[in-house]
Amino acid sequence: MIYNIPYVAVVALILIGLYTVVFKRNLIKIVIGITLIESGVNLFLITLGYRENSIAPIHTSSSQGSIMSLPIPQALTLTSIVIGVAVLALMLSLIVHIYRHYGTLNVTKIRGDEE
Amino acid sequence: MSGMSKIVKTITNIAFPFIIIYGLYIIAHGHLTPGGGFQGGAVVASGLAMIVVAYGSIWTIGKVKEKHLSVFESIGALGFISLAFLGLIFGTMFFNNYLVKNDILFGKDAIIGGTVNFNSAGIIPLMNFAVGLKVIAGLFAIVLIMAYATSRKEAVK
Amino acid sequence: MSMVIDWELILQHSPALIVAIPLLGAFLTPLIGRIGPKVRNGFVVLIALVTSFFVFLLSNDILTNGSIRTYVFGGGKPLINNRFAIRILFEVDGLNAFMIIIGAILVLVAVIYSLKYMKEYTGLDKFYTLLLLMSVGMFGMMMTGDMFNLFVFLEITSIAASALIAFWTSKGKSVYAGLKYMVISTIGALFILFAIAILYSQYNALNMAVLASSIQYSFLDKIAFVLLIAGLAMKAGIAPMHMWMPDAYGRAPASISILLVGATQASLYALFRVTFTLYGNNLTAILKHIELDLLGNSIEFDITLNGVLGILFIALAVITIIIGVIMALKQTDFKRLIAFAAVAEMGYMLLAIGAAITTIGGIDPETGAMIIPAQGLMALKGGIFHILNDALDIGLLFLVAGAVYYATKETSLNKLGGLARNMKYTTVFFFIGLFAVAGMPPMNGFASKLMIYESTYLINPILAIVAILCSILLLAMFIKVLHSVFLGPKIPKFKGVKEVPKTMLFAMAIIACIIIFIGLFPNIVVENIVTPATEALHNFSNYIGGILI
Amino acid sequence: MMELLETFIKTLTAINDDIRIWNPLIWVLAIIIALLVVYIIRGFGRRDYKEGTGQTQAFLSGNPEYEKEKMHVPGENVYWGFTHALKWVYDIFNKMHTGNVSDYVLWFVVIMGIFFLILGVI
Repeated sequence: MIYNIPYVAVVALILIGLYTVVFKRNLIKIVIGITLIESGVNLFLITLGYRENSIAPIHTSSSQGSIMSLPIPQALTLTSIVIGVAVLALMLSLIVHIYRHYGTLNVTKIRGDEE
Repeated sequence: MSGMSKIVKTITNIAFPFIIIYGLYIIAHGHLTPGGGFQGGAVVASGLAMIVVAYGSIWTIGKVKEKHLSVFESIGALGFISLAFLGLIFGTMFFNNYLVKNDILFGKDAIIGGTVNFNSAGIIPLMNFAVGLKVIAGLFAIVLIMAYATSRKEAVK
Repeated sequence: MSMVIDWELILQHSPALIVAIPLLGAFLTPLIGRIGPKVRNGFVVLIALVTSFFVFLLSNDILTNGSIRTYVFGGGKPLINNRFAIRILFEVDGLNAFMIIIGAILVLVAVIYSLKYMKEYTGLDKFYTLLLLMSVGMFGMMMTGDMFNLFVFLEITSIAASALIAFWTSKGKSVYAGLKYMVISTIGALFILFAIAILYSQYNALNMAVLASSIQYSFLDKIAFVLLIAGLAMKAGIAPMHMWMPDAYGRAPASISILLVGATQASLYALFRVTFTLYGNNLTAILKHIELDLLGNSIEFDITLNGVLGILFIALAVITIIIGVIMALKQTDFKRLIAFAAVAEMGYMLLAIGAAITTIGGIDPETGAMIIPAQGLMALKGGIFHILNDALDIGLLFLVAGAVYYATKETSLNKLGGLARNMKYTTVFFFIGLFAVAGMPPMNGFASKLMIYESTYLINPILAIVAILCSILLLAMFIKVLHSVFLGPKIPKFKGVKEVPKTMLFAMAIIACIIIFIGLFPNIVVENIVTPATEALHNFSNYIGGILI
Repeated sequence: MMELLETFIKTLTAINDDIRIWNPLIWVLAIIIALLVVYIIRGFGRRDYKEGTGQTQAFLSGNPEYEKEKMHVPGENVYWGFTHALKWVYDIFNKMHTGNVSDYVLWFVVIMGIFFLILGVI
């Protein structure tokens, strides 16, 4: 049971993130929601690689006889984090520009493209 | 963003070298221990971001030009991609690790259970250096420009 | 001296080079841009030309020989002791070759068009860097054989595209459109990553071919399937998740709109790859056996996955076509109108593919291909063919809209008028695009749409009727554009308008020539390019076998 | 090269049964003939037409003709009848297109939910 807690956390993080993106009207909060979803997915990937009583997957220490966690999900997570940083930086800088133009971050007040 | 109080500046001055050294260590040992170009670069960039916070973005942008940062970033990316291209020329495939088992540079084979040998893993440490350079320049540029852009807004108000 | 060119070696490495050369070019552009804008422009065109050369070389080889080429990054074999070693690899079969041809045409045209179109703006070093990065992502998505790699390239495309949509930062709407695109594509991509993680957790593999051979369609696989389909459909602009498309297409610079068409179609390609290859073995799986007792007659039938999925796709496609066409008819912004037309065109492709999916009768145990009747095969061919035609037609129309914007700085249909006298060539290109997108006989749109009409009529006549009616509406809406932009009396404000520069006309002419060629000789294109792509799609066992080489 | 030529000739002569595309070259021919017919019909027109006289003026129920610029129908007014008749459809669709990024994501969640229901339950 205790090993299922991370999966519960994954689902909770993704749902909270989706809720934030859908129902919050502030652009910064929407970005926070996206990062929450991202953390959820990253946590899922990391959890997949975990093995009970495992050690860090380092090449030279593989002779100690103990189990290693899977390194590939960790590599995937790292890539995902790097992409997440780029996305976050881009979105925040776009939001800076939006704030300059409209003077607000409320999505209902920003006049973009409708209809 | 203007600078913060003298206490913050002093603590920053003390902590800054340690953070930079730690980040560079993570970059350099990326092929041996958990870590690598991105992680170490992020540590170094956070150290630099601390400077931005303590001294203010306007002071910092007077010291570091954004253009130079983007050149460093390009060099980092170019180094990465050209190492991959060299794999095509000297090795068999794109991204081929042609330096490994070559005994020239980073050419030693990492022995399982043996002592940690810095001189191993072929092009991976070189790629880590390139990525590290790119991440340091890139992340610092992002933090600096965003801080500068928002501080200019404050100044206008 | 004689130089012997080892074509086989070049062919062997070209999958990597198609991605690597634009990547190298992207990072060199800011450095070369310091020398001067002309040198940089020449360099970018050179990079685009070299990339297209490799694309055509590779596609020619694969489409004529019907072979599959795999490229393992870093070298080594993908299989060690019959177990798949985790390696990043590109696998290029007929469908991939078909897609990268579209990508190459779009990238080449976009670069040539940008030279003059973007000339007066600052920050062009970054513009070209991002443009090349976006093409890297696009080509990568079209060629990769690895699920996680697909996600990475998807994100590269999204980030570059979002920055390019918001390139005109002085316009608030452009920046907001860029942010919307980023939010949408990030959320879509994260759910795709979640699905990939679910698949990885079960089969311990990321390679598409290995996954395809081992997927069991368990409950977790179902979840992954739903997440993948929904995420990729959103990225492909299928209604009612299409709303980002008019915003992004309409606000981006015209040369970026045309690349966005390519990026959208790369997502559509990924959608087809997931349904046909990744879940190919399970596509004809029987989900439920139903026995009904109706007035004494017992009726037995099976609900298969392909039936349910096909109907879902068809329903979405019909909604997409109708919403796209109806909304486009009332638009008053030139580019936004074309963007809604692009939504409708996306629906046509999904309609054809969905109709084809419903007809799949099973999997041939000997060849490992799907058993598809003639009308289903024709629908498949029509759908694939339409991907090429849509990219060209919508692309040409976007370029025309960009040319009008370049000459008049105006995109509103209410303010434009009477430009045909001043912009003769642009008007001709618009005519070609108009006929092509509406599916009028001598143009390429007709050939593929006819195949879609015929096959869907055999599968279900109502679909064909909807498709034809909406095509007529497409024609009507572009007649409206023709009337309000090009015809009518000269508006005093636009008396001094001149024809756009020659490089822009040249870029439009490239697409127009291809459109007319395909329109006049569709058989050549269908036999040589579309048929191998279709074979690759339904004969998915070849793709699985491709990594064993 | 010969193969290409053969395909070309095939395109000219016959409709490929396998692909069953209507031959576009015949269509081009038909369009040319249609244009020719139009030109001939035009030849039957009146010869006493002169430019610059009262003949060229439009007759608008006796109302004076506006300037040319004001006569241009802007894009919004084209197909006014169609959009007016389908107002109820447009009301629905306009409500869908809010231009709000949260709603876009909501649609994504809704569609994903429908997929889950259909593919998960069956």
